[in-house]
Amino acid sequence: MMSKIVRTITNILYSSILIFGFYIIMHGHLTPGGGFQGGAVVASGIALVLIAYGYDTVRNWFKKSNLSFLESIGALAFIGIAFLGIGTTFFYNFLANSGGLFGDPTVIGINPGNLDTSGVLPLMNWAVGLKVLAGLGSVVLLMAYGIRKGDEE
Amino acid sequence: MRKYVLLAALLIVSGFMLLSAVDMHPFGSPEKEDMDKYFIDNAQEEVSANNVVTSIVFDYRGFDTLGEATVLFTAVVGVSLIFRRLIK
Amino acid sequence: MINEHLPALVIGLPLLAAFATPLVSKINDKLRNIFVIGILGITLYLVYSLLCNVLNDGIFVYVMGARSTGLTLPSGYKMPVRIILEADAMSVFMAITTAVISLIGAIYSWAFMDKETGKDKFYTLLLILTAGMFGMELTGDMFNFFVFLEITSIAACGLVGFRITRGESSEAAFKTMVLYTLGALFVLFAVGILYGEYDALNIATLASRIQYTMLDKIALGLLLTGLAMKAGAVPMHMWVPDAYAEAPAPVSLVLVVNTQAGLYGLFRVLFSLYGASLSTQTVGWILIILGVLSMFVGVTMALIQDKLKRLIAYGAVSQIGYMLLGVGVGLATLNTPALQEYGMRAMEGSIFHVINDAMYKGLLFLTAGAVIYCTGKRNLNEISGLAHDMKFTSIFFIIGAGAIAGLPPFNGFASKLIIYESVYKFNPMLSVIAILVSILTLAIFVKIFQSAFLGPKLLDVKKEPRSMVLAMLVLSIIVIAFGLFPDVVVDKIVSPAVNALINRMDYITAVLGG
Amino acid sequence: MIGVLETGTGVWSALYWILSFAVLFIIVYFIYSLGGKTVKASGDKGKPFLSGNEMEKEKIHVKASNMYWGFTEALKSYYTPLKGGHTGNINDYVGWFVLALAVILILTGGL
Amino acid sequence: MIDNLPFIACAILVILGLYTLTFKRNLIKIVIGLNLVESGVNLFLITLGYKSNAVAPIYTMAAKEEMVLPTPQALTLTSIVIGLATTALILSFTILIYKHYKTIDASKVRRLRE
Repeated sequence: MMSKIVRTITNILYSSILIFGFYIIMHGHLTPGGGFQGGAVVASGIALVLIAYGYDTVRNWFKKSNLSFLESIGALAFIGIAFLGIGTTFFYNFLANSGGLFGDPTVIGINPGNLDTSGVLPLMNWAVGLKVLAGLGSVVLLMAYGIRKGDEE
Repeated sequence: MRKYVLLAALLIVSGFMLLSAVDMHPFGSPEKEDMDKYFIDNAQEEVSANNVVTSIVFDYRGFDTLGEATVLFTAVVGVSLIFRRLIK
Repeated sequence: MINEHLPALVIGLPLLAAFATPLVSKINDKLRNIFVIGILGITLYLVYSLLCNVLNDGIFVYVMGARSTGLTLPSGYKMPVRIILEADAMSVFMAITTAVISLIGAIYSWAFMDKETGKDKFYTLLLILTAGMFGMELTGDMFNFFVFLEITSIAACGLVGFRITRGESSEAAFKTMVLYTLGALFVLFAVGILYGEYDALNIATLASRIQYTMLDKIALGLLLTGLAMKAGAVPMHMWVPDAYAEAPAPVSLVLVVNTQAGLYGLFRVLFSLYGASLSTQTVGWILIILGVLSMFVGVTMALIQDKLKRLIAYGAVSQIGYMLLGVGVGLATLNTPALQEYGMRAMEGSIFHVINDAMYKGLLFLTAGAVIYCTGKRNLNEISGLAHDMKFTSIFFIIGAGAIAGLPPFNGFASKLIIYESVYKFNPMLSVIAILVSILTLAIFVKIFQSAFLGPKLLDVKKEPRSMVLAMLVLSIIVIAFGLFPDVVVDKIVSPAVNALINRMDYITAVLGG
Repeated sequence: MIGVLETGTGVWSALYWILSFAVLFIIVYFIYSLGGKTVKASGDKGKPFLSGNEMEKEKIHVKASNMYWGFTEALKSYYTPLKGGHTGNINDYVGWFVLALAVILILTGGL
Repeated sequence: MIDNLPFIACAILVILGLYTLTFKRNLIKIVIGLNLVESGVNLFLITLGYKSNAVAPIYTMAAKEEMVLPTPQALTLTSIVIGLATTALILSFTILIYKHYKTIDASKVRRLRE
């Protein structure tokens, strides 16, 4: 439980950190970044809230069981997308240039970039981003819980 | 005694490390770059993504990324295993 | 359809199951156990069909994410750019060992882990460890090898530290983790050196381009040390007794295969990546010296132990030495006519010893786990006369001890006999040392048998549960069968594996074409 | 012939080994059966003779740490440095690793 | 020699990490030493792919056509995440060791010896 200044600034910053992280995840196939980086940014937001408000308060906001559930879902989505391509090969990018979801062909060479391209990459970015934010967030929460458990004894 | 032996070993290892650093190709001009040239030239047609690094991470070397996600998953499971409650 | 995706499925199925296990175990515990055992059974079947494929029609190449499974070279390019799984006879030999052992470990865990909490995480880590070992053994890409090395390290250390109420297990897990990570980082450094030189990560491509410059020598030294540490060779063996003794028994069983996966990586780097280009005399003698040191130090340290599993773990170190010795002899004679004369035999003996070692040492760890489960004591001084109550376990222990000491007619004798005879032609002194170490091994297991199973009945013990007896029974049946018909195993899977290691050109042309 | 393993210099067959062992066992048992059946190993005769005095069970059992005492005592000069090497200290573990790395680098580096 | 200064810096980082691992007795410092080695290796990887006056391999609004090698960046991303996972697990073990032993001095955390 930090001072009021920290908590106020956290309230202001938290939403923008989340939005920035999700932006990085969403534009992973066009701009620098991707699922891991964006997930790490969001997890840093969770860590900031944890530091500002202390473990006891935050424990009621993010349930560890929900986070681990989310992480399993993300991992399953990732490997599931990989398995979907097994009609051709494992990890085959079956959506690229197919005209369907994220299936537009991109302009060869330097271009402003089109969000609706590059096949399964955005989906994988989302799966990995979900997984990473859940994983890192639960690691931070678990470590806080472990240290507290040491203090109680 | 132990200290000096270990220092000597460290010196030898560091000598070989520095030797490898000096023997490496001059900084900023890789000698062979055919694989990376393939990526830079063909990534846009094959994966249709502007970000070559992302297309390598998720398409060309996607299996590594699966392993990487598995490592993170494993670490989280291990941490939650360590800090589990002993009574149900 | 399913046949052409076998290597990917062998790695992907346990991973998928591992990600699903936390969700499944929310439903029901028994369902979770059945799910895990079923998945491992299916994986064993897949590995078996992969083995049949590879033995029938040569090296199996699988390209991740290409337009067709066999498309190693993209259009107009002379080098592979994607990750390639390359399964030759050696890989599938290791993979079948891994599959059998992890299935038996899962069966054993059903009763052994019954009282513990956190079983869902235990089974998740077990599946991930199995998948990581499959990845290490089937991949054909250096960086991918490093990734799977790290997966096995993290999963293994999480399992070693399972008993969080004991400070010793956390200590063992910490030490093991530090050493594993350090070794893996040096492997990564070597991979970086090779990439910077040749701009390739595929093992076959690197092998076709390698010139054995100074940088390659440094990379060889880093790879050799890191993987020898993973395999638990003296003097980097100190984590082995800690980890094996503190882990739960099924985990010790799987850790045995994990160290052998590190050994496989060592052989793959030496034979397929560098092959004849390196100075085989020097590196062969390095392996031989490591092996002799491991044999002797391991067995003599085992002689003075009082903890049951710690004693068996030091015995495990000395068994790793036999494999290093045989393969070292094979490597030292790689470019000479002596290879056909006895070097091949030595490698056959030590590769045969790998699977034997996994079986009988697994059996011994399982019996030790049964003793600890039934008596609750880890120290040999506190237990006595267990043969009065635990009849099955004592019989299984006799079988395992006879096998590890190289007594006929068990399987340890067959492989050790080949090693003795072929190494004797290379250098008689080494063979004498090997026989002496075998005698000392018998001595240390006589010590366990006398003090734990014989003697007056001091304490009343529980009966061993059925699933543990089943797991031990399967392993001892395998031990006896391999002992009775060693020639079948050697002809069917061992000598193809040795040929796959020695014929480096086949490994390269399978990826790069003619 | 199944069950016969070529070992390079000779052959090894576990089945023949078991067969010969069975034959030997039969011969030995025949000789054993020729012996007199007068001694009844029951009652006091069955007990181990510990120089006449009774001991409780704990004393009879040889503890594991007491076994091979002579061996370890005779090889004290070998075991003392060996035990000294196995300090449970993580720094020493890494130190051994670095030492082995240095030696192997020198050997493979061809210096 | 002098133009290879970045490689030499990576090697020096690795050596510093090894020194920390060998001579520091605090478990937290040992973890820091591991991270030093890992940072050195990651820097080494990322340095391998650099090309003089080239841009990042991303075609969105790129400045010019010549680009640095993309593969080392992907490898470094992977190995960074792996190192993060390793560090998390080791630090958790350190917390547990401190709870059981009430110390993080490596010369006192040695119940398993010989």
